[in-house]
Amino acid sequence: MLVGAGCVEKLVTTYVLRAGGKKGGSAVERALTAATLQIEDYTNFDYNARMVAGMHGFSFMQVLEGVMATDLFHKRSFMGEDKFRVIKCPYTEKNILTVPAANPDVCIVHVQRADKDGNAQYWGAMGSVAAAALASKRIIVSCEEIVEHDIIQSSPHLTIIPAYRVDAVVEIPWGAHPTEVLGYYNIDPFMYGLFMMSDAAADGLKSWMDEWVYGCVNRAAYLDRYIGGFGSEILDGIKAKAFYSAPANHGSAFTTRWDREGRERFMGLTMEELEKTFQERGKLYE
Amino acid sequence: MLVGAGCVEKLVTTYVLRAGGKKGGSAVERALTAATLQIEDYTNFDYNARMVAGMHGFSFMQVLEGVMATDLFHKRSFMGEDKFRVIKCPYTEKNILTVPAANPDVCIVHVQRADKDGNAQYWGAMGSVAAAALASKRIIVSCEEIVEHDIIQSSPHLTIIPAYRVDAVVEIPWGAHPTEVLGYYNIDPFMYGLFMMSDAAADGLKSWMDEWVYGCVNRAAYLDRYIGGFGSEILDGIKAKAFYSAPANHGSAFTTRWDREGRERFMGLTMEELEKTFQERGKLYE
Amino acid sequence: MSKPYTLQKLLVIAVAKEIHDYENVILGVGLPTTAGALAKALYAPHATLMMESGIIDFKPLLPLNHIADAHSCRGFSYATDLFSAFTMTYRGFVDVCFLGVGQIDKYGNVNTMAIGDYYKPAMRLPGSGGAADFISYAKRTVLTMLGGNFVNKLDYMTSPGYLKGGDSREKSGLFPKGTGPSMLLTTKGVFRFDEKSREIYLAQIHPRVSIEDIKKEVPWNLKIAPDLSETPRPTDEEIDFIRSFAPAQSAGRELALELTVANMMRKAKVI
Amino acid sequence: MSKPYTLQKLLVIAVAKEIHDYENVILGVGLPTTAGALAKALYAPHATLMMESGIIDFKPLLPLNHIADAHSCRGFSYATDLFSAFTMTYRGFVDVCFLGVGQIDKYGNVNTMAIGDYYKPAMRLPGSGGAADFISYAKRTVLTMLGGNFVNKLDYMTSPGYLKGGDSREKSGLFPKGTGPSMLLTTKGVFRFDEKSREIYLAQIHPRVSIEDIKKEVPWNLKIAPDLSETPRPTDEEIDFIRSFAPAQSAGRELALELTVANMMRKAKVI
Repeated sequence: MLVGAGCVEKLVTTYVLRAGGKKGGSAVERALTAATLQIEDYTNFDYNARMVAGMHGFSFMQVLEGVMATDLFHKRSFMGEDKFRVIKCPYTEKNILTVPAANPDVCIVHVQRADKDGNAQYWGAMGSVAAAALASKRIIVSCEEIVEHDIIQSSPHLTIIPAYRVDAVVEIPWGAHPTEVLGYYNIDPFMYGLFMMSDAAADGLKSWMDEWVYGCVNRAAYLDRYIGGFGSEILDGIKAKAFYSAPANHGSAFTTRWDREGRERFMGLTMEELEKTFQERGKLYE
Repeated sequence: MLVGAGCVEKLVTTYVLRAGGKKGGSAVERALTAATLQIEDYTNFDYNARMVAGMHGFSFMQVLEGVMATDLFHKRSFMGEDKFRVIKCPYTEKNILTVPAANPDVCIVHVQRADKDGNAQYWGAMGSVAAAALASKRIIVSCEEIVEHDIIQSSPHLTIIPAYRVDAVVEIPWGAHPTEVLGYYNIDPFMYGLFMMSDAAADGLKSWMDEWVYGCVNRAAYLDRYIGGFGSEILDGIKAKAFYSAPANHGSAFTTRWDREGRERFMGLTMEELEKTFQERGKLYE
Repeated sequence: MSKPYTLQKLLVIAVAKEIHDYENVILGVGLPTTAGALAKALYAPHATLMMESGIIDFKPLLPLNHIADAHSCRGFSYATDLFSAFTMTYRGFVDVCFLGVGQIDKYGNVNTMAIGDYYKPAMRLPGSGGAADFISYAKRTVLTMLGGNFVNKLDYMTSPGYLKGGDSREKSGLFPKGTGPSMLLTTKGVFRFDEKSREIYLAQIHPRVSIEDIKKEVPWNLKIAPDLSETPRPTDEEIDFIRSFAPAQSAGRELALELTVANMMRKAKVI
Repeated sequence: MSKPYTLQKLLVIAVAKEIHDYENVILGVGLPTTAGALAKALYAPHATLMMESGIIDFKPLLPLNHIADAHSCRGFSYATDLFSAFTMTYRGFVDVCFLGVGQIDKYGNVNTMAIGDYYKPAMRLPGSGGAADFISYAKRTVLTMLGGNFVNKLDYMTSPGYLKGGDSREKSGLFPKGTGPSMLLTTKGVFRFDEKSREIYLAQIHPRVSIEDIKKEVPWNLKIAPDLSETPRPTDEEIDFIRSFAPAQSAGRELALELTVANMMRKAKVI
């Protein structure tokens, strides 16, 4: 969509969605043919490895050497020598293929839920979501729901971005529509189909964007236009049913050093007895 | 305990627990003084990085270069040159400190729950648990509970080891005692205290092990001896209370391509109508 | 006599039979997912099905929309990330994976990048995605070519097959021993690779197809297995499973799209 | 006049005041955890408290038994692993961390490895743990030395302070600008580091302690701040919090152990 809108001069990619099969096309293909776009191709793993390097603050990451037999390694565009470099393993002497770190300027990520501080929880296919966000210099979290902090605290294994990394958090129900959010809604085959059909030709994509991107002042306007035009039945039909994860008990035996009788659990004394002992032993500063 | 039992000749470590403070001691200190043990020290991160490399099948991992200013880098024991090696970043030319991969022969890991296939779920402080297990050539999972497979399937974000990596799975309630398992029980300060006091001297540790390791034919015998000797009140007192994670909805809108009226969701036809269409279009092979 | 079936069903079954019980399997979207679901239901109940997006050990209930589609199953056993899904393949834990093909050469090298010049293509194909890394390290790779071509020289080599044939893949030092493509499925037949020369040959032929139909699509003198057989007729059980699991796939892409568009026109209040 | 207090409470408070609101803080076990809990309760409610084991953003309800003790809080915000906890520090996201000290030299370099020869030690100390990496990359490091010594030359350099003083840390090229130890707490006083020479000096002195008491433990001519002050008296609020949160710590290690053993003897049916 960004390529179609002319926002992109150079693209580093691993996969280009093609609408309409052989007879169709894509914004990327059109831009390449028109020479308005330069492209650099990696495998999914290689580009992910660039973000994993960036996420950890490393300057490079080792990747899988099989790619050295392919044109992914040999054919290079604007990245030139820095697309891949080969080093020697200091322990085994074998050739190690590497890629440079990537630290995107901004990552906008849509998740299931977050708290108002920005702790973002996501579940389902992890892919490279966490690496893409954490490698980025700024992170904007949009979510289906902003929930209370205690929901997050009880389920820390679902959190993929900690609050201190997040620059902004926004609650946008149906924020991924026409694509899907696990536990909230499925892909909307109708709207997604409309987009794919329009993407097959340049003027089709433009008119789709005029109506559904430029023509909507905000996300609420987009949804209003959708429901006004097509009714709410499709949306109702793709809402997720309940299938909840088996919870994990994060509980411990007690949450204070003092037992029910007010005695310290290790030493067996009440606070008064303890203070008295301190005084007897000359431990107290007046 | 392994060092105290004379099972270890060479130890790669990051942290040596010392019982009894300055006046106390440790099995490692005694073995070093007696020259029966060689030791190689890393930081927590460095040793973890060795297992992360092993987990991913890499031959080395880059680590944080600050250690180059310390004796961790300069003083080496049996690993010699291979403790740390320095390479140049192929992109930035800066010095990169590296450590070699570690792939332990066996990892025995105790977790909260697993299914009978070995999918192991663990929650709480992640530390280096997953890397230690996944880097290892063989993995033995012990767990507080073996649960039904559907419990695991509903909460895949708690799984740290997939079944296909696991060689054996064993259900052992109280399997971490006298240490703790989040959501099951706290540390047992009494038994842990006994162990720490005995560890401060060689003969103390030996008599503790004679009683609690060699003297117990299996884990049930250990627990029986404990309860027989000390009563069950301490164990009851350290059992975890309930504090369950907020569940994640893994549900979707539907789980079959056919709607309630028996029509295919995209094409709007029943199976009979569809087969008829196939026939009309000459698509069917008899 | 078993039930009538579509060609698409035959293709799914041919691929599904490449999945053996207890194997670890990386699926792709489309035909491989349906094949994986079929194998898990009928031939390989203990297979561990996986998607590179980190969905490990799932049972597909619906065809997946994309590699990260967790809506098409009811939970899964292990949520890992893309990085670990590939390094686990690198370490040799994946038995079989499935890749689509745009162009293929005599030795099973694959192009899924571009037709024509890479920098200014006549047609831009999807790219590598996970393909190049999976075919490098999975023990076996099953290739499916539903709309692509056999060529003497690839316009772009995306995914390494047997390189220049013979032992050239092994000798390159880049790939574990014994890895590489094990089969190619097209709409006309099933192809395999000679153990020694690593040249592709026709192993099975689908019903209603002649050897000549196939040969005229291959720009070299295609070798034919001496024991060439016809792709076996689906059983009722196989047909019923695919009918129910993937009705749109049974129809084939063009007919499914036609019927879907017609249905949407009926349903939408406005278009 | 506020309530009476123990020396241990004074120490906790001195450390807690190094945590500022909205900061990211790596805690250690013992005094730092109590200091972190106190700071979070009274001075720095928005601080993000973290353990290197990957417990990120927690509120301690009890003193922790070890760095991976998730029993001492009621959940936390983000479960990450040890690898990421350190690389996040490497990237500069940690404002302050806390390390214990066995030996310390004039420029804040620290030994926590061994007394005597490393290979055959008179006393084996814990080792590095997370120390060397945290002091390398956290913006500030607070050192606590409750049983250790000032020495002219460390028996082993585990954790890098200001190396040879002056700008030697910065010039080494190994550490981000502005990082390094910011303070040392002992049972007798609070020490800081000169902005230029990076030499340690006495900044605060605890009640009942004289400058001479401190000087005789330091084998060089220790510098004293011109504005040397006495460590401030705890407030009732601070005393009450520590009394309740960490009663054993308030007692000090030896007395707490004595009382605990006595209590266990009473409770156990057999020993």
